[in-house]
Amino acid sequence: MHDLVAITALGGSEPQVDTVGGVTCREVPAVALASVASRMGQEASASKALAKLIGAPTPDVGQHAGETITAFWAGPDQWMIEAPFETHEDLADQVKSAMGDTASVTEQTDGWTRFDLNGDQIPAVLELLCMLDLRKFDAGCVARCSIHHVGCFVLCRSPESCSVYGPRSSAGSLHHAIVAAMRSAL
Amino acid sequence: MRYSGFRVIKEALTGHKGWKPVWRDPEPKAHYDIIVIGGGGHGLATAHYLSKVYGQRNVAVVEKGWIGGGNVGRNTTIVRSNYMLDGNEPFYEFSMKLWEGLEQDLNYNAMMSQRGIINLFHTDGQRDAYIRRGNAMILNGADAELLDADQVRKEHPYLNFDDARFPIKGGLVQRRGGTARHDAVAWGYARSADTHGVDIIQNCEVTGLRIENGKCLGVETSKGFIGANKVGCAVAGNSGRVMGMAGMRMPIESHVLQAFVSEGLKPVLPSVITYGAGHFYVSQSDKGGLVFGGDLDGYNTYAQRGNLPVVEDVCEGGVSLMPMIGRARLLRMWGGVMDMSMDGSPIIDRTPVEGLYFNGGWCYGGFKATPASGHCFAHLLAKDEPHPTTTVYRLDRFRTGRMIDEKGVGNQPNLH
Amino acid sequence: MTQNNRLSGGQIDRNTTVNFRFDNRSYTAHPGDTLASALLANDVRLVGRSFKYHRPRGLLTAGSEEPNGIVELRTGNRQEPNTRATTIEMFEGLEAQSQNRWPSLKFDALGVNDLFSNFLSAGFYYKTFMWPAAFWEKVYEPIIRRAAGLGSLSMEADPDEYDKGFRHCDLLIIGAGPSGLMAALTAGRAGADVILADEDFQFGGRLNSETLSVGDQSASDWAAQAVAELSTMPNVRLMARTTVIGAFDHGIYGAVERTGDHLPTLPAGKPRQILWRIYTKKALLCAGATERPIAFENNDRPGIMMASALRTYANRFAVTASQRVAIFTNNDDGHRTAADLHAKGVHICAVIDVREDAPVNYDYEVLSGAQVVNTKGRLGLTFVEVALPDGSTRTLECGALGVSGGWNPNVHLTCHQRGRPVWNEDLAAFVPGSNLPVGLTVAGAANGVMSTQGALQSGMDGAVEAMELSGKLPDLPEAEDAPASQKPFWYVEGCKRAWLDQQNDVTVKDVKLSYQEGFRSVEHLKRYTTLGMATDQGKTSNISALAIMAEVAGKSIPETGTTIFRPPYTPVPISTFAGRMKGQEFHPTRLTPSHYWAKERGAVFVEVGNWLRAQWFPLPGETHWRESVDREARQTRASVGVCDCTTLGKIDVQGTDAAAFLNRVYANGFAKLAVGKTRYGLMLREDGMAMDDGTAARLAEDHFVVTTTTANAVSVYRHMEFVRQCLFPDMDVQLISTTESWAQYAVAGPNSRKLLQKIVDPDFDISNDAFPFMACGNITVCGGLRARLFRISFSGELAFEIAVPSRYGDALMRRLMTEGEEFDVVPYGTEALGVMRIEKGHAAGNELNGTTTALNLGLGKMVSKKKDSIGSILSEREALVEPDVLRMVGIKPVSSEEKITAGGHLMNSAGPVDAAHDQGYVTSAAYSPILNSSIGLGFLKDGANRMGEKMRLVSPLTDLTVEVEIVSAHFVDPEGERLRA
Amino acid sequence: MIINHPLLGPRDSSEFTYLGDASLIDRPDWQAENAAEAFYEYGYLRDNPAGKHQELWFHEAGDRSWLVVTRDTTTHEISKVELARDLARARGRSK
Repeated sequence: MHDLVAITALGGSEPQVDTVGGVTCREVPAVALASVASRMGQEASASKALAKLIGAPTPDVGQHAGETITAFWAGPDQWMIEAPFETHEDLADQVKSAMGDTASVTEQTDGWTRFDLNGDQIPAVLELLCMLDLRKFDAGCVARCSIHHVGCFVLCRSPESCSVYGPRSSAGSLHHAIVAAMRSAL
Repeated sequence: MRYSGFRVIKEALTGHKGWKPVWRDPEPKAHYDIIVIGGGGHGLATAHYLSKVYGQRNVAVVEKGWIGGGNVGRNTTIVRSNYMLDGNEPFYEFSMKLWEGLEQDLNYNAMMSQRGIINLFHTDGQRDAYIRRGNAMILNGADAELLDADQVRKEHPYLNFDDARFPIKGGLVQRRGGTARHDAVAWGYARSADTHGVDIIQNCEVTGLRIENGKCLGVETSKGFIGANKVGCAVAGNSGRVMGMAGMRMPIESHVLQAFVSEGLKPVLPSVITYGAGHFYVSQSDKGGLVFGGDLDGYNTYAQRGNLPVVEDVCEGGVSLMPMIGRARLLRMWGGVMDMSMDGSPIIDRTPVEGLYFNGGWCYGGFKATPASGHCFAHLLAKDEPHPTTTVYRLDRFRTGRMIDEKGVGNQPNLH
Repeated sequence: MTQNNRLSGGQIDRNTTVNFRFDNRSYTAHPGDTLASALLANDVRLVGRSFKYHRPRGLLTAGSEEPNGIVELRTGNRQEPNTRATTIEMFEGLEAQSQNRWPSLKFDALGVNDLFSNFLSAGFYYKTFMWPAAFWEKVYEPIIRRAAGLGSLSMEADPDEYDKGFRHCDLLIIGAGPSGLMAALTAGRAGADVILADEDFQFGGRLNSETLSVGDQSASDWAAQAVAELSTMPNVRLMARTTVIGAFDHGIYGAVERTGDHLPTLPAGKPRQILWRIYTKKALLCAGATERPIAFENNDRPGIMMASALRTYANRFAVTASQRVAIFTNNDDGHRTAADLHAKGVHICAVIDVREDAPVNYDYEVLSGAQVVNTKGRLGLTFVEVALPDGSTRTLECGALGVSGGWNPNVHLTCHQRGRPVWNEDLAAFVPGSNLPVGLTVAGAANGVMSTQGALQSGMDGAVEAMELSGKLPDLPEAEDAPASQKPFWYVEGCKRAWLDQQNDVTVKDVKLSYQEGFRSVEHLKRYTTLGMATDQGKTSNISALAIMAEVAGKSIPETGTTIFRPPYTPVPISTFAGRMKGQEFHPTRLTPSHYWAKERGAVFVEVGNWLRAQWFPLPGETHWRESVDREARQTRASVGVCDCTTLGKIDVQGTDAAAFLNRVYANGFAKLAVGKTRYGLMLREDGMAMDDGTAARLAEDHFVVTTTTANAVSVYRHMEFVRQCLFPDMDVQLISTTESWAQYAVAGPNSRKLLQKIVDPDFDISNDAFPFMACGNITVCGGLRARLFRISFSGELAFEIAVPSRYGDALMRRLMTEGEEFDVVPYGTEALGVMRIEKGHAAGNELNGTTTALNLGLGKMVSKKKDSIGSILSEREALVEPDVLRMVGIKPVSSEEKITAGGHLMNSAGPVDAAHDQGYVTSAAYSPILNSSIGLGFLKDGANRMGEKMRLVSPLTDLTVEVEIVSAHFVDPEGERLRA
Repeated sequence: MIINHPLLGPRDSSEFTYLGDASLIDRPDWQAENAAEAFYEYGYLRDNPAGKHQELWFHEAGDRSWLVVTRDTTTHEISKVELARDLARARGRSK
């Protein structure tokens, strides 16, 4: 086992947590990510392999699905795979072996930083951040969008819980935007 | 009628009864030596120089709406000659010199105000490019000054020096740059051209170009056919439409550029200021409004209006650069349609059709070019050869690879 | 001071008294007041000065159309110029100042302009100030500028926060008057997803200003009840204090919610205003109508107001502008004002009605067929002179005159996409035309339906139509449904100084002069006279001026033209459009994986796009940046240095056609690159100019990692997707950015391999034989961490780039520093990086400036002619391959004491120094600590054949001329022996 | 503006980056005899119509699809949105 110590995207040794008026924003570093893109002409078999990997039907446009290993739609015939970091640090290798030649797989774990929002007034926060139509953004939905000029994925996990993925290098700006919106809206 | 302070006083004392229309409202003749399509700044300036400098008296300007209603009436009024490339700087400096004598030439006060323009830079790379540009300006006989951050701060202490995401490192100044009262430029040229016998025909839309055997014989208009020996097209913004009538595809796209004015404020800005780290430039008008703008909306359009994302982008730049304008209110927004050319530089040239001449592709630099554009287009129309400062503004330069690309963004018009 | 002009009733909270100051005098008011109503309550009629003549100005209206009552609100860095007193919601401690006057509002020195007004006619400045020529700039203009403007800015940064947000709805209802409320009730009860927005702090619109009843309730009670019901509906969102400012493409509306303007101070973290982008399926404009004035001689004195405004002040705010009021009207509505005021105990001097058949009244005098021909009162109205039909005149003593010239529908938003309103002869007003923004319909007074009953019906119909509702509809309450009678009447014959645009001082006379001088198009009129250009955007003046122009021209109004409106509906603070994107938050900040470590080391950072990169790492005792940079470069070349190059774009290219794809994208060949090898790649734009350069490493047969420059990471990715999706859609290739995933460090210098060998796990042999120049591969470091290693060099030294997952980047950098101590390892920043790349003659951003070809860059041979690649054909155009095209060269001063300046131009050693003799320019310059000399890169005509030539480098801008020698761009190790070591 | 993405539904145009006329899909054959002239016209000449315009937009802040949008340049009305890849194939482009 190597002896290098990781830091979170916000630069801490522990994830940052902020709570404002009943909504909590939590930095989540403990997630491994890999992207999957079907090879030309292999879309069907890739989809099948992916479904098997996540133990659920391959998510459709704008959806996410899965249990321990989950997948969310990222583009035409492209998905992002999420799994716990502890157990899946080598997620890209695991996914590649599951997908075989049906798809291109790329490690994305540290390309992204994740903030989870929990609470009952998430829409009031999100409407200050991104242009998603929150009326139609139910559990299971995912969308890529821009938050204060930072390109993000937003996942709705339940009415009281969502995840925001942003590029790791912009974690500070993204975090600032989210917390400012929480203070403004709540 | 000659305008003067004396005249103003005399009229004031006699109930202003003596003022005459600034231009006549003639019916079109059957035939002219030269017809200029487009009663905007460039078309009217062309008519002025044709009649006054090049002795052409049988000239008409045809305008589909009211004169001065195109981009000369909807720009941010900036006059400057701070270009970098050999093709551009001599032409714009020629224009600057014409601006400097414009009021006397026209007997009309277009309120040319040489209060200076500063282009700010925020990185070493930008600084190097501005040094190259400033040197090119001086080598072409124009004026330029380089200021470091402290000097900028001294002249513009209200800029954001404390909390800037992209700190100001200095600026390139052209003291002779400034602004002019845009509508008055059109009116002054119209008045002078009219005085010299040019027919200015408003509400006369060109609906076709009569071309036979490769030669242009005149224009079909909403007021009937008007014959001409030569037809000059100066309709920037609509060049695609009008030249399309001659069956020509142009190296031009039409895009909208929005502009904004604030409510009137007591004087705050001493000069024109251009932000180097965002899309924002601004000056203050004689009436006190902050006149500002930024980038194109970015999509092809002929609609003289834009959308919110660009409004926001411009204001984000503005408040970042000068946070003290934040509580000033934006009063009005509007859009002008630009001829965006493939290298960001204009075209003044003959066309493959004999007797048909083209002036366009001004991107958003058309206003400051108005005098030189008119002068040089008049030269081309009168003498059938390009004015020395416009020999490079060729229509075929893209075929031969002689682009004049100040920004270096290539053949994508919305990036220029 | 007591509130002498308070009446009974009203919708103010009399139980609470608040204090405010105007022009440094203290007054009291009640919650529910506006600053305007509070001033009137305290008998303050004079509130400002006009723009040009500095005429005394009082309030004209009670709404956002106000041209006169504009003040500087608040103090210090929150000072807010040109704020309409009619829209300022009263709060405790409010402070306001009048503006555009000196030394005081009552005595304004520039009031002298008024005496010379005859000389200051429309457009006078175009005709004079030209002699002598130099005087305009030096004398005249400065005087004009000093007099310009209205309110003043504090010149301090705006301290408040602003938010921007997004809302979606099926139906946006703009305006919560009778039609808007009824539309909201109709759509809301049917379950539609509705947003109801109104600029006022209280919903109800004119219902709050009237004594009418709706159903069996008073109008304001009905409005309150409707609001109460709407607020219980989960599908309806009520947005008060929210002005819909613009109708943009495809049903997007801009709206400004003033969340904090009514508060004495903002709570921490809360915004002053929010800019909402409202995405709608349908929108219903229920914006009501604006009363228009009648022009007559001296119609601009404080106390002369719109009749409906007097009514609003009386009924809603329980205030009268004076105890003695006269009304001047051409329609029935003016009489309603008289009746309401009378009922509140205000003395009505007379109602002056231009109509012969004016309705009679027994409570006060009605002068039928009469006109106001003049007024008196320097700082406020004292007398009104009335011409009676029999030719006699009568003088009325009054402190306020209510004027009603009819109503203009508020069609503004219908024009925002350049739709033109149409003239309605019956109403004598413009109503919305047919070319409305898609999805927008209009109801109520905004659509020319002027009665209350009509507005309710119209609002309901509008909702039904927009939402395609069927089934049971709400019962419509009974309300006033009187036919509106009026006689079009724009101005009193013979008047001269009769104001149209009261803020900009445009009079009837100016309109006539404009016509006389040929400015006859409406647009010419506006531009020549400045009509409608003031802060009120001509809401009360444009139509009257147009009507007068029509009359002068002897044409009908439709023949004369229409005038359209542009966004925003009312002026919006620039800060509101900026939102949070200002100061440090203007753009997101991107931090490199070694950022926190670099900060600990005291690095100086520089903005590179949105990235912050370490520029250099000063050591104690170093006083000038050059000392640090020279040390970093020297030490790297002497031993080993480490630089964070994570910011370079990285794109994962996979698929069976990956190699074929890169072969198209790069000008040079990639098809035959071996697995485990890296190659330098030059990317051209289709126009043949160099777009970007970088490397592509082949990690597997079907897997490449492409690097881009930091600046072009986004545009190169977009370009590659264009090539993939639009040009070669059947290629099996997949792209994804991995820039952020990997912390990537350049480890450069003769000891770089030795340093890396200490951290690379022993399974991996990185000796020169096993891992030669341009090798690449997956490895592990520090006991098993997955990593990538590339043997590439930007500095020209033996060098590697090593990448680990970003979260370990910080730890890896620290490890490299500790393991490197024995080699005297040095971290270096972008400055030393730049020095070394110039020494090595590598082109970078300054050279890849978008106008340079591969040939210019000395890379012409890289452009393969044996394959199809982007840009190859157009790079061959005649002017791009002429013999004397610019070529990249090295430049050094003949005397090593001298300095090369980037941006300088190259001139022959003798001959003129001017643009015509320009030979080229310098793109990059640096001091080379290895060569002990300033050096530069640049482009020179026919440069490849001019090695050794002596030239002059001139920079007149920085007052510099230096004798230089043209040399190879490869100053250091031109044979490339070091990087292969 | 709102672009009705064929996969994602209505999205604000600010999420997209504009390129230009969809004729940029029709890249000429590099080996054709008149390749120089064809590439010049492809690179530089535009119909620039006042009316319906087929144009390329990239969903930069979205799914990274290139779209071909048919939009009226006088009214901004969008009548059709297609995946550029589909259109490119339909126009005969392959590898």
